[in-house]
Amino acid sequence: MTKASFQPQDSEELLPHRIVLNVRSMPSYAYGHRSPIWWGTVAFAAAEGMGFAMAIGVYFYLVFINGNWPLSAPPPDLFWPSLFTVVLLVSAWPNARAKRDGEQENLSATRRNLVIMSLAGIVLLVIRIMEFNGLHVRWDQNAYGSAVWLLLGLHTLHLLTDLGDTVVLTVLMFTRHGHGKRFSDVGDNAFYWYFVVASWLPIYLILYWFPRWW
Amino acid sequence: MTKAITPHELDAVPEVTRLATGERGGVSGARSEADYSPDPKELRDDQVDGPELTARLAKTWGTQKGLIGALSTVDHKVIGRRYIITALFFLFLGGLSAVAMRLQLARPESSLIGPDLYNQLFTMHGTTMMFLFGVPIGEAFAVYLVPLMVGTRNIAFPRLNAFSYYVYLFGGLMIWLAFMLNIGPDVGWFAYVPLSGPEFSPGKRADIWAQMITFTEVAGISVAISVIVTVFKLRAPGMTLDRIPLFVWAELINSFVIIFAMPAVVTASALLLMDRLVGTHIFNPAEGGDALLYQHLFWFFGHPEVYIIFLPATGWVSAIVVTFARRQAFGYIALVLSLIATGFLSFGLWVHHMFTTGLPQLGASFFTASSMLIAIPNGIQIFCWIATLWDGRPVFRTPLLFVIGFFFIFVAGGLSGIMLASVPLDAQVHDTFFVVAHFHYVLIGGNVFPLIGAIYYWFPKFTGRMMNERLGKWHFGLAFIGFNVAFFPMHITGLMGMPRRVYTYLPEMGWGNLNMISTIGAAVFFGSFLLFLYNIVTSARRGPLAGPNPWNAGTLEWASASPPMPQNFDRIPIVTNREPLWAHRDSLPVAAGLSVENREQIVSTVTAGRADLRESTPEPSIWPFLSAVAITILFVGSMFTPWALVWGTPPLALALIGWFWPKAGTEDER
Amino acid sequence: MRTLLILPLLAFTLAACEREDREYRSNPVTAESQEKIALVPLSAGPGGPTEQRSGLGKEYEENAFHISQGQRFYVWFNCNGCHANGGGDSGPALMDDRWIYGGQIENIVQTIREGRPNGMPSFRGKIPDDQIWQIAAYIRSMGRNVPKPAAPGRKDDMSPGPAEQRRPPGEVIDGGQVPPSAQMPQ
Amino acid sequence: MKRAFSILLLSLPLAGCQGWQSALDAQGPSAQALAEMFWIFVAVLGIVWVLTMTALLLALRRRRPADADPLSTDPGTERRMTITVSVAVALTLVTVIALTGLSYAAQKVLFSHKDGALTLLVTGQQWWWKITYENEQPNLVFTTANEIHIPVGKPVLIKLESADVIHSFWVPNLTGKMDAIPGRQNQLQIQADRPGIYRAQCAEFCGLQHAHMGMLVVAEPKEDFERWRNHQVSSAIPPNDPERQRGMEVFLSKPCIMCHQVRGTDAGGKVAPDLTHVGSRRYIGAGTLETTRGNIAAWIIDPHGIKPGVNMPTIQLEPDEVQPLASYLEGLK
Repeated sequence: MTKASFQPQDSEELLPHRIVLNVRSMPSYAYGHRSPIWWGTVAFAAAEGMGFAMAIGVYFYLVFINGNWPLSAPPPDLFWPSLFTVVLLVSAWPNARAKRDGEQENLSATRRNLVIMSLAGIVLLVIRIMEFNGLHVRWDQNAYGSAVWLLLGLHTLHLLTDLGDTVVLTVLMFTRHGHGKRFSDVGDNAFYWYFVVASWLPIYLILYWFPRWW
Repeated sequence: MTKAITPHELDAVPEVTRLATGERGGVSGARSEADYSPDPKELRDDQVDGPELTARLAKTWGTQKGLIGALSTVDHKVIGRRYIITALFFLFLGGLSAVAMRLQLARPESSLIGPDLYNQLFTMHGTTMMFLFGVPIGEAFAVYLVPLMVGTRNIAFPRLNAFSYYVYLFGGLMIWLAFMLNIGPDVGWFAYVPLSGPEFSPGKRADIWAQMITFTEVAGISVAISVIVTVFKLRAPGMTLDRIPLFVWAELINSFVIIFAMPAVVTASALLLMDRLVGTHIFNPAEGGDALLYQHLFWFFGHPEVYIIFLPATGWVSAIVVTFARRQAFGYIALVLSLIATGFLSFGLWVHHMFTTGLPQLGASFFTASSMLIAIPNGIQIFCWIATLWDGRPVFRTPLLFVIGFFFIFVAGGLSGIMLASVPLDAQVHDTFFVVAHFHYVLIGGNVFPLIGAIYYWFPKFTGRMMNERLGKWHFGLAFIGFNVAFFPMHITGLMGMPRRVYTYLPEMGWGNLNMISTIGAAVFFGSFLLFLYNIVTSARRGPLAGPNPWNAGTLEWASASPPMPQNFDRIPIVTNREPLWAHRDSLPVAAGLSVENREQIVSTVTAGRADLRESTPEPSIWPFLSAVAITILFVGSMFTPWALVWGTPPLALALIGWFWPKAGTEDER
Repeated sequence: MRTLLILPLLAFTLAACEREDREYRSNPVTAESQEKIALVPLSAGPGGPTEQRSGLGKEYEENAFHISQGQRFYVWFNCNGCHANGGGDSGPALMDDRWIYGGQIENIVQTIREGRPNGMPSFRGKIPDDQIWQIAAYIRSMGRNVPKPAAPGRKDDMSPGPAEQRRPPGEVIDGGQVPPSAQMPQ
Repeated sequence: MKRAFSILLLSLPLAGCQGWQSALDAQGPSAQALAEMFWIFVAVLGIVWVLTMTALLLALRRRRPADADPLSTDPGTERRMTITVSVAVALTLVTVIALTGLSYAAQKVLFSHKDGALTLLVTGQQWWWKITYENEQPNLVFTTANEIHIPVGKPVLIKLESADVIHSFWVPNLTGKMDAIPGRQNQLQIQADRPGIYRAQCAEFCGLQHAHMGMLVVAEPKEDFERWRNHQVSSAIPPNDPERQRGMEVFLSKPCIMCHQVRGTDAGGKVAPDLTHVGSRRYIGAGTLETTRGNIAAWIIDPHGIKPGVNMPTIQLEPDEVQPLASYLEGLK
């Protein structure tokens, strides 16, 4: 019952050290899954992906409850969202280059790629505004409208976040901070953009094609 | 103090050997060689030793003095300590509200507390216990202990971690401040629509509840991600997957459950806010919405939530059982697998909270089966712990007493849970005091008892002083008796027909005596916590000094000083066994070569735990705090006008840019 | 440090908003409120008409619970039978800024209590005084003449348009035209 | 004191078996099945608990020598413990499967609806129950509140709807509960085997007065039930004594008529309980007060003192109006 029964180490001091490994020569950063930040980005993408899954779940639950769909509104226009999808898919190419050039620590190419990505984000944002105009339903009209605005709004939020991230990173790359670990950040930003692209594709089908097929 | 390495020890850590001999995995590319060669002027920990090394590292890793310094700190121990104290503070507030409710229910038709206040009280009680205590306390212990246990110097993403603490704190303060201003939510911790919807909950009360969810969700997910990455990437070299302490496993799986469960509740609360504030119709049946959708979303989170509260407790129990049984854990693999199974299964049970909503019977039956099935992984854990104790030499100190209390209470609660899993039985006892009794057995038995054990256990690590053992035993006795006297009779009041969430009942119902007993028990239970508080305060000041490892435990946190220095370890330990301190009794194998002047720590590979990088971790910064302030303004503002999303964003964006903007010469994080 | 925390808390509590009170037991219990108000801001002589307000109006129209109860009673007592959702039908609109008999809450209370020519019945003795005040407070919220945080959100019903809380704050112009629809007895 | 306490504790398990709102005092076939199943679960799970705790207590003996290395394990012990734990897990699995099977069987019996002798539409409202007896003959359809009469031995189908928020219909003595959810209709079948008065209470939190949202289910022989029904269908009998006539005048001249209906008079409000036969009901205020003249008067004078937040307003009455009004209402048998 007393401390004695623990075979105490008696000493109030820490164990002495015995060096068995020297990490002096290890690199101070890396790319992809070797870097903690990559795992952080993946985890955030997982949580946000779960958010998307929930929102999509809500949409289909409402379809299931109502039977007829869309509720008292014509299906949304196709032109702008399709344009959006095309631009978004095309943007995957400069994105891939941004990641590659970043890993090769090519500063000028990375700068160019980031500027392109920022512009692409802004163009997409403009198209997105047109997209909202062509929904033919307001969020406060009925549950269908609410679900549509929910999904589109959620994706726009991610678009905005990544655009902000890209712009800040672009600015950084043009300052004296454009070296070393920044290149790793470019890679993570590119990864996040893939998430924005990947999460859009199901939403595009659900919002614009599903009501036509249903 | 440093000793040369022997070939024998190298065999024990083959991965380390390979690293030490210069093998390097990963991408090869056009990276400049300059990154590999360290700055020759920089002082490294293979150049200094002893007290000088300790002092220099402490200076590098320390928290600055003053208010700004305190708000800028990124030390996981400082943040973790605040997290734990804040969560315990909310536990106390939740307990106070419970005592108020028990006083009201002690007699039939009591006019002590009216229905309006009572509804606010039970909402605050549930919300506080679940969101402001239950989830955060597990994460708080993870923030403090996981980096120590995996043998690193700071949590991954320490600024995110600091940010999450402030968000959590502000969210909790917001809802309690609102309660004091008579804007406390009064719709229950579940806030079912339509009662919490725009038509039946006028004013801001339900908005406060829903927005508090947003706060805790942001905080909860942020910590969960930090913990996951800490466990994945910051483990001490040599800590392979099967050498991870059970506590760390529990926190890891808990963090995964949080990441996948929390988005559901934030979806529910965000949709509720949208319905309430901008007029969407998601939950409005007249316009194509549905009230039950809310329940699906809420319980898709709400059931995993129970395990979010319970999983960290399994970690506490495992740690305490192993240390006090003086034997390594029996069935380590089985314990880890059953933790994982619990995590997965917890997502397949949510409908058992909705058995009385008239869902199709076939679907309901499926959830009966899955709900009963979760008894299996939990059973495995219980049996493995008992087996560990069986073959051990139990030392009956307060932590172990509370764990024994946990067995008695939690198993009873788990078994009454099996009754609730049955659709027909649930139809009788659902939403009665039987359920109240059940989940208090599960949650207090499954979380609070292990928690108190954990506090007695780790208190010397946190403060450097032991807690009073005599008071601890009194505390256990009072808590155990008080708890059972308070909650056992509720099984019977429930079966006698007393529904939950009633502020009073008629004298002719015959529930008076049982309720009076419950109230007396609740008072005793609450009293035991006052004793606990007294013990904490006096022990923290005058308790006997504890050495680094007062319990002679086996895991790495006991290899640091009590309380730990800011750098945790002077050199990063190398792990060759699940219980490193039991395996290395005379000296600790360590890795050297990290900077003494910069905040460097070792990044290792995910499965093999092989040292891979020496990455620097962020310096203290005020920006996470400012970002938390900005996001609080945005969240609170958006309850009053959607335009807050517009004018609230620039300050937040500025704060975030300040956060991520690199300081000259040092590196940062996401 | 601790006092620093307590002080703002105390200040907050003292300034606690009345907006969220749920005053279901009107006090004094049975008396009819006495308010002296004018229909239009015109009077013989300088200085405008003499008015006497009890302050009860503010208590009702700034309180979310009262407004919400008013919304309930508005339907229960069939106000929507003539005034629809506030847009007016056989009775005049209630959500615009024109108020024939005055648009302050005291005017509306009086209108409900006394009735008005061309179809508005008197509800004196039919609706208890505090419920009249609640209904009047709700009617004030239709043109968003009440604070936004107290105004109701959407109902769990067919949606006629943006809910009261989302309407732009309105003005009150006393002395309007009786709409053609209300001129002839229905 | 101590003894009184232990007696109380001992009497606890027994107390649950009786009561007019008790799940264990089963008065109908499905409540009976549920109660039996409950006791089976209690027995099985109780044994599991006792066994586990015994194992725990036995495990607390010190078997390891004081100087043993905590990392050392004895292969023999290890193997025996593995076998024991595996057996325990297997037994748990068997228990769980058995209980699941039992649960399915009971579920099938419970939710297979027989043809009902009677169909009721019960609408939950904040905070009372509106009850409509449906019938193919329109003259047998009527609406009442907070008190259901059913014929003994006959299954009765209850359709559940809600007028505002979610409520839950629960008569523990007869069967399990079912929610009333806005925008949906749920169904439930109840049956009483013995005549008696069983209390029901809303079981889903529904706002301020969730605690006072009760209802009575009166099970009576078929003849009594028929008599009751034929009376409920009829309009209120006009009062013939002067005091009650005065009460009726008061009733009709006061706000009462805005919400309440008394068939056969001008009072036609539909948003509050139908009072046509309120005097024949055992309780007023949704199971809150027994129907006596004094209670009716108290309820009218200060409803918020009894049921704070109820939608019944406090109305302006002269002192000499209260008594006649209460008499009038009490007389509405």
